[in-house]
Amino acid sequence: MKRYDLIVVGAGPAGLSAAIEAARCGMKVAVFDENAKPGGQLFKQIHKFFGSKEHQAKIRGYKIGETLLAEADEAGVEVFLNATVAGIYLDKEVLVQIGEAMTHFKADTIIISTGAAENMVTFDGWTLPGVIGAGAAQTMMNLHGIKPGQRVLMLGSGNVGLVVSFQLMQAGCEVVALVDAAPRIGGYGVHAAKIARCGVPFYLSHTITKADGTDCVTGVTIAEFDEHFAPIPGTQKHFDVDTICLAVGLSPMSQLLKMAGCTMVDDPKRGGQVPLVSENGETSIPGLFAAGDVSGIEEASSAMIGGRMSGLAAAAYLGFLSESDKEKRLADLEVALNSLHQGMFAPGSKGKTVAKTDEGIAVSQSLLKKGYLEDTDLERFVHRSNQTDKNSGIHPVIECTQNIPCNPCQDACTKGCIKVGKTITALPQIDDASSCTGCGMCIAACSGQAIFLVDEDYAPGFASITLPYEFLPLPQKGEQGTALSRSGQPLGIAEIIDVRNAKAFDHTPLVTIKVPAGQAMTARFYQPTTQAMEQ
Amino acid sequence: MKRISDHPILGEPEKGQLVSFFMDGKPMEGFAGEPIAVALKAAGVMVHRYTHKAHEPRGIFCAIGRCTDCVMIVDGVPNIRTCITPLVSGMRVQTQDGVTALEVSE
Amino acid sequence: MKSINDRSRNIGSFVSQLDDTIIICRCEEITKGEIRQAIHDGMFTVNEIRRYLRAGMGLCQGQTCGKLVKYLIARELGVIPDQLDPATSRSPMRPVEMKVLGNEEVTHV
Amino acid sequence: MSKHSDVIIIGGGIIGNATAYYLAKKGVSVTVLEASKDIGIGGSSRNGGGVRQSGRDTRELPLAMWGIKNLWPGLSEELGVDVEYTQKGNLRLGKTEAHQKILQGLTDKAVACGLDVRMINGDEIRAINPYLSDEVTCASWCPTDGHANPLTATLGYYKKARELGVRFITEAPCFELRKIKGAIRQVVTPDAIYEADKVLVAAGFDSRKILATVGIDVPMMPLKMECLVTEAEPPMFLQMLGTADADFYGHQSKHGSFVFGGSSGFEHLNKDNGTPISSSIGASCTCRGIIKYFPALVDAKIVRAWAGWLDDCADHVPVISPVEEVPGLYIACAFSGHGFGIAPAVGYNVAEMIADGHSTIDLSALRYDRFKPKQ
Repeated sequence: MKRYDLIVVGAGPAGLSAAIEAARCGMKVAVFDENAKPGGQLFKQIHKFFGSKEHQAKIRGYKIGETLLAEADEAGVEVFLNATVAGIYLDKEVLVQIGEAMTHFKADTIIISTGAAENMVTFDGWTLPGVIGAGAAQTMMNLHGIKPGQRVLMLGSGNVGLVVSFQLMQAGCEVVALVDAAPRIGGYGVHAAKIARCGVPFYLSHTITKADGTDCVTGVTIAEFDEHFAPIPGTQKHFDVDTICLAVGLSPMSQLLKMAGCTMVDDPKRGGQVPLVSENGETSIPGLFAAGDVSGIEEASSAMIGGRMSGLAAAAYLGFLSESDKEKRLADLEVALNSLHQGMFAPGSKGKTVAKTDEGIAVSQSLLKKGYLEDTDLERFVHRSNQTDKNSGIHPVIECTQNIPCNPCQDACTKGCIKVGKTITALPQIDDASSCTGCGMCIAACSGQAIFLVDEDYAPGFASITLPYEFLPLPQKGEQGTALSRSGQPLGIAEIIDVRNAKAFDHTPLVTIKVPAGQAMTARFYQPTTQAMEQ
Repeated sequence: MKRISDHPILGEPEKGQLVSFFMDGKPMEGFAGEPIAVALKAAGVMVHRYTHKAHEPRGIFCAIGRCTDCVMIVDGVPNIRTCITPLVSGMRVQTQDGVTALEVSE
Repeated sequence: MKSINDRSRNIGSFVSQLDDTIIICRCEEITKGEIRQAIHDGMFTVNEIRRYLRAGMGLCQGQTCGKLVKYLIARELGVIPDQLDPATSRSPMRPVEMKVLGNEEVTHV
Repeated sequence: MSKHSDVIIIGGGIIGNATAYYLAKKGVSVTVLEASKDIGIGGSSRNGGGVRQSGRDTRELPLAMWGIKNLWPGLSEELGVDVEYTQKGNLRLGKTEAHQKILQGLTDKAVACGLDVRMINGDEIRAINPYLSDEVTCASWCPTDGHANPLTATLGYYKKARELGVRFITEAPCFELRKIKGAIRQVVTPDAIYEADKVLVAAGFDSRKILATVGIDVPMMPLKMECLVTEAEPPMFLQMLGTADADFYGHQSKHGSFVFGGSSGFEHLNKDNGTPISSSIGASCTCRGIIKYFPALVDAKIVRAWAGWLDDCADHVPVISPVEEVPGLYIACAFSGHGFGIAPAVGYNVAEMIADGHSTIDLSALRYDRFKPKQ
C-alpha cells in the first residue's frame, strides 16, 4: 500500500493551496486530479481576480494557477494527473484510476477539494446540441481554443454568467442577450457593465421557454415570467442563436465525502449537499477535511484561503505543526477570509436585497436591472463628475458602485489619487489634491474594468477618454469608430488618439478615444467601424 | 471559423500536430491531443449521438466528462466521452445510436 | 412523524401539465411527467425514483439530474428540498472499464 | 390517523411489501413500518435479481418452483409495473472437477424434487451462451429459471399495496414488540406505538434484534455482499448466471446493463461504518472474476458498485413461520441472500398463513424452532 501523510483529491485552487501548506510543514503529500491539466477552474479564468494583494487581486486566474503549480512543485507535492479517484473507503483508503490501472493509496489525512458541478434548468429543447453549460463554454474557448458558437444567449446573470459572457465576446462570439429569471442581476455590477456597454441587452425576470432546432439549436424564445413562474403572454422574444449557455449556479460535488461516510447537510446557502465541517474544514470523520467549493460555493479566492486553512489543520492534526503555530497562522488566514466576506456580496447577504451601500448611498437600480449605470446615478457615485469647473486635465472616473471586496486600484496609483481604505469592500474615493498623471495603471489594475481616465478639455470642444479594451483586433491610433454609451448605444464618431499596451497592464490595453466634450461622462466604449458594419 | 486563432488574453492556442481521423467514415482533421469533441466542433459536427428511446440528437453539454452526453463510438468502443478523450491520429469516430454505431449511408 | 413519512398522506391526484414531456434525466430519457407520476405512485424519495424509473441510473449516475429530481419531488410533495436526501453516493465516481477496474495491484493474503 | 390495523408488517422490503399486497387483496388492513427513509433500501434492491430454482436447498425449493409457475409470469401485469421477468434459464458454471462435483450434487437433489435441471458440458454451454470462455467446462442448466428487476419488483409491490390502502410509514424503526395478555399486540417506534392483532417481522437481519424483545431468536448474522453494474451494452444473452464457486452471479438486464454480484473471499470479515459500504477490493476482484468467464466484457464500464447486508441463517435457509409461543407473531427473515426469487411466493403464502391460518405450500421445514445443537 502506498501511504502518504496527506492525500488531496482535486488540484484546483483549494486543493493545491492545501497541498502547498501541508508540504511546507514537512508532510508527504499526493494530489490526485482527474483532468489532464491541474488548476481546476483557474485555467479557465482569464479575468483578473478581485480581492486585495494577499488574495492575488488583479492577477488573472490562469496565472494564479501557474503560480500555485510552481509552488506545489517547489514544496515537493506529488501531483498525479489523469488520476481519477474511484472511491474513498474505510481507513482513509483511496482507490485511484491512473492510466489503465487501479492503485490503492492510504493516507493519515485526506482533503477533499473536488469543487462544484453546474446546476441545470430544463426547458423545451434543452437537450439539443448547442445547449451547453457555461463551464463547457469556458473549457472550449479558454482551454481548447475553440468557439462554443457564433451567436450565443446566456441564461444566468450571476458572476459566472457575466464573466463567461464577456469571455465569449473576447473569443469572438456574439452574445445576443443575457437572461435571468431573477428580477435583479446576481453578479457584480462591474461585470454586468462590461457587457452592457458592448450593447448586450439584459432580460431580467425572463427565462427560456423553448430552444428551436432539429439536430442542433437554431434559435431560442424567452418570455417574461410573473410571480407564479408563468410566462406573461405577449412578452415572448425570439433570437436566432446557435448556442444557449446555462449559468444557473453551482452545486458542491460532494459525492466522495458522502461515500466516505461524512455527516452531510443540505444547506441552500452553500449550494446544496455539503459536509458538516469545522472552521478549518474538518468533517465528522477525524483527519478528513473538505476545502473549496465542495464545502460551500464561493469564489476561487476564498477557496484558496480555505484550502490553506485545511492544509495547516491537517498538518497540526498529525503533529507537523504545533498547536500554537497553527492557531497563529489560522488567525491570519481568518482575517484574510473575513475581508472577502464583507460587503453586499458576502455569503451572509445571499438572497437579500441590498438597497444602500455601506456608505449609505442608494444602489443603482438601473445597474441591477439593466446592467449599467444611468446618467442620474453618476452624481451619487462618480467623484468629480459634476465638478466641471474644477477640471484640470486628466483624472480617473471610477464607476465602482457596489461594496465588493477589491482594492488594487488603491495600490495601482503611485500618486495616491485613489483611496479604498482598510475595509476592502469600501467604495474607492478619489483624492482631488493628488495629481493624476494619466499613467493608466489604475485602469489596468481594476478587475472590474470600471475605471476610466477622462480629460474634459483634451482639445477645444473635445474630451478624451481612456478605457480598457480587451478585444481583438486592437484599434490603431488614428482610426475612427463609434463611441458607445454605458448601455452600448452609439453616440457618434470617436477617434483613437492613443493605444497603450504595456506589459504592466497584463493584457489590458488602454485605448484613448477623442469624443465631443459633451460625451465625456457618457461615452464608455469603442466600437470599430468594421464591426458595426458586420452587424 | 470556429477555432480561435488569436485571443486578446491567451494569444495563440497551443496545439499539437495536425492529424487526420475518420468521422463516420469520412476523413477529418484535428490536432493530436485535443479532445475529440473539440476536433469535431471545429469541423462543424454538432450531433455526437442519438438517444436510445426517443432517437434525439445529443452533443457537447458539460465538456468536462461528467454529463456523458457527448459519448460516441471510438475505435469500435461505445460510450467514449469525447470531450475528455484525446484525439489520436487515425482514430475512427462514429455517431452513436443508442449503444451501437449509427448506420451511415455512404 | 415527519411530513413525508406517512406514505398514505394525500398529495392529490396526478394532473398532467404542459411541460410533462420535458426530459429531466438526460441519460435515461426520463420525463418530468414520468417522474411526477411516479411520485403519485408513492415514490417519495430520490432513491425510490431512481429505482422505479432509472432516473439518475444512467451513464452519468445522476450527476446532471440529481438536483432537478429532488426539486421536482419536493414541489410535488409540498416540502422544502432540503428535507430530501440525495441519492446514495457510490463508487466508482466515474465510469471505468472492467479491464481497468480489475487491473489493480493485488497483494494475495 | 388510527394506530391500529389488522396486521403490522415490520420491514418495507420486498417480503414485507409482497405480503402486505397479498393481505390487502384479502381485505386485511395492513400497516408497514420501515426503519429507513426509503422503501426497499435493504437486500431487496441490492441483489443480483435471480429468479431461480436450481441450486436451492430442497426445503425452499417447493416455494421457488411454485412461485415461478404461478406468480412470476403474470407479475408485471398484476402490479402494473414492468418487473422485467425473463425466464430464459440459469447456467451455474464450473471450471474444475471440484466444481463439477458440487453442481452434480445440487442437481441430483433438485431432480429428486421434480425440477427440470441437468448437467451439461462445455460445448452445450457455449451453444446456449457463446460468450462464455473456454475455461468453463461444466454447468447445471435449468431452463425454467430466470431473472427479474429487484428494484421495480419491490417498488411495484409497494405501489400496488399502497393503492389497496396499505399504510406505509418510513423512518419508523421498531425497537420493541409488546405482548398484551399473552398475545402480540404492540409495535413500539420512536414516534408512536402501533397496535395490531398480528405482526409479521420481515426486517432482514434487524429481525433478530426485534424478535429478541419477545424472547425469540433466529440464528443469523449480517453478511456483507457486493454487487456492481455496467453501462448499457448491446444485448448479449438472457440467461441468469451463477458459478459453483459463487465467485460471481448476475445477468444482463432488459435495459442492457449487466448486474453482477461477486466475492473477494473476505465478505464474512468485511467491516463497515454502520451502513453497508463497498470495500476497496470487492469490485476489482469481481471484475477479474467476470472477465475470466466473459472475456468479451473487458471494455464494459462499471458505473456503480454497491454493498448490502444479507441475513445469513445458520443453515442458509430462510425462516418463514408462525411463532406459537407468541400468539399472533409471524416471521419471514433469514433469506440468506436468495430471498428475491422466492419473494412473491413467500408474500403469497405468508399472507395465507396470517389471514387463513394455513398456506398453499407447506412451510413447516422453514420453522423458526428448527435449529438444534449438534449431537
